[in-house]
Amino acid sequence: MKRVETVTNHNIMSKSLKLIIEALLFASDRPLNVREINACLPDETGSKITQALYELQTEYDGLKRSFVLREVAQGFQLRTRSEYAPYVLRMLKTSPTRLSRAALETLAIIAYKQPILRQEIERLRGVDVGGILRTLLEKDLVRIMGRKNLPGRPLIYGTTKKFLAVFDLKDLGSLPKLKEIKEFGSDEEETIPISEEETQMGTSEPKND
Amino acid sequence: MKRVETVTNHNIMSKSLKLIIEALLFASDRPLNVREINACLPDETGSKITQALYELQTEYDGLKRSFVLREVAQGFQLRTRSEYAPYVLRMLKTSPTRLSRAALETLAIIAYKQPILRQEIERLRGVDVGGILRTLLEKDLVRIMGRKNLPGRPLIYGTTKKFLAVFDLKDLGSLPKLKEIKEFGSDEEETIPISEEETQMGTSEPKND
Amino acid sequence: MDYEVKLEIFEGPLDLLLHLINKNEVDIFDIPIATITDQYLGYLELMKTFNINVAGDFLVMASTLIHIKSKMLLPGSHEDDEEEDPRAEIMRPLLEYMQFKEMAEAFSEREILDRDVFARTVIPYSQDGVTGEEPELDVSLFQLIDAFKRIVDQRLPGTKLTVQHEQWSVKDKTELIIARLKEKGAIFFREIFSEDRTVSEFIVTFLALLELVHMGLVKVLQPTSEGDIRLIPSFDEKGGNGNES
Repeated sequence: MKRVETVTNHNIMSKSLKLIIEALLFASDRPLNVREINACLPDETGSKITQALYELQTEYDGLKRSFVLREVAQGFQLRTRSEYAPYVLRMLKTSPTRLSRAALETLAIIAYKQPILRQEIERLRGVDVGGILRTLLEKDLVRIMGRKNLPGRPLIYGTTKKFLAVFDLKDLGSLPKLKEIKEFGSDEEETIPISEEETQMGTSEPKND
Repeated sequence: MKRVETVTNHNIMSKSLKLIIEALLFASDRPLNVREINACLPDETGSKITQALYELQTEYDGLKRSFVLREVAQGFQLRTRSEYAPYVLRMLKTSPTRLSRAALETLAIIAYKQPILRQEIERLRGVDVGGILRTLLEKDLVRIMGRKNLPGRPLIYGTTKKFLAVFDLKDLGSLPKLKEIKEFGSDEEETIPISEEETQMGTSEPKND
Repeated sequence: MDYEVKLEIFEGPLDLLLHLINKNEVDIFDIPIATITDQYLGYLELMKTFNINVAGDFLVMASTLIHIKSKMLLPGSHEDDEEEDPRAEIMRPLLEYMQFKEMAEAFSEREILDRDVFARTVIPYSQDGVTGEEPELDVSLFQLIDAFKRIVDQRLPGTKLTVQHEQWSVKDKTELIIARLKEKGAIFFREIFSEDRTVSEFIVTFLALLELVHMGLVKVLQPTSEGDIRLIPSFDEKGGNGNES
């Protein structure tokens, strides 16, 4: 809690702007971007909205609430902090989002190599990916982008907006950088960390080693 | 029974208890009552949960946020304050609309079988599709392509440009062929539990961007 | 050769190869091809012993390995700078595969929606203008109409449903329902009819409710199929009609 002092007109305005934006985020079940928020607040400018969003972000962090404001899928979304996941899962009585290791690997290939053909994915993974592709399409993590002008007109795959939202990514540009192949040494163990936490959380991904 | 815990301990407990409850209320799509919250926190007592709920209520009022904790018939629910309703309604009006399963099935038939007559759609779906067709026409996903030279000059249906945009398709040729869909096969290992949320957000909802 | 192969289900030949390389703690840039090939084939044998169907992909890799191994045995072929190391044929795909495996790990460590973090799951308002085709209701329109019929039968037994001169407009009744919801937060379905005296008034009240449901301002809940239908404001009960200051 910092300043309260002089309540200038500007302060009142920006305070209410923040609260209006908070209300919008609060009432939305999907990330909202600045343009969408602006559509609800035609008298405001995009930059003022952006500023208010970042202020809200700082504010929630400062208030140490159970939720935070994340920038995902080119928009903003309120989300619970991860430490509350066990309780929320109990409340929702659902199993958490789960993807098998194979599905995650396939997704990673598509994310980095999109637009990509199925045969390229299969070359990289060394196995058939039909079933996995279907799962990813069904879960709306992967989409068909079109067809390639090749014999048989094969389908081209890419990731969806939901992929960004699910994996807490602002946009495709914020995907972690792919390591240069040269950088790979023999110290395998260090380059592929396995999270302990995940094992505790009971995710279904089988580890192979 | 009087409180046995020391005050400090109690304070720490109730602070984190409050935040857990906040996370539960935040992530729930319906009011939660004390019993339901208690089911997620079996180590707590009902009266401590009730107390935490009222403390949260006071806290939000004090913080003057855009949302409040309301006690409604079925329990407690986080809601935006009424003064933000006009903005929220504006936002919700521009939200992507969901398509029902029936509408989606009908749309799929039209997409794949176009040009198609209503009676053919009804033969495939086994039910009257008048209402759904109207919805799809209103949503500009389906259009009337003309009339068939048959007794009664029945209308011929097909999909629109907007259909392509909504489903992120470059052209109709980009629709996966039925044969290709079959080729995806079903991978036994890939039957991943899907959370409720995802079922809602999943493929049955067209993206509008 | 003394080695132990855990009978695991590998995702594919690359997955198995990578496992063998890690297990033997060898350099991926200098794979002891004979050892790895033997172990690879040993694993396939084991799979066969356990009657596990060996996918074609595994067999293709087996022949690739054998081919590389034989090339390596040719004198001078891997010493010669002019010629590429035969092992490059598997090294490149292995490196690429490792890259994506690592990324997959990185993905799985992120704060995944609906696993680690949760967003609001707001009950969506029904927005489309005309149709009742996709109502976001917890109760079907039929159930609602049925309940309405029951109340009419109960309250006005034997009355014919004839429409008389209308004293009440739908707008009046809409405001009344909103006022009640504001006051009480949630009310029973039958309560909204408690002051209705005539069939037409009933109908107007009912139409008002349908209107409110349609606008997404009221949510209809029926906890059990026998239970009383309840109405709750689907927005803040202090507002609801959305045009207060």
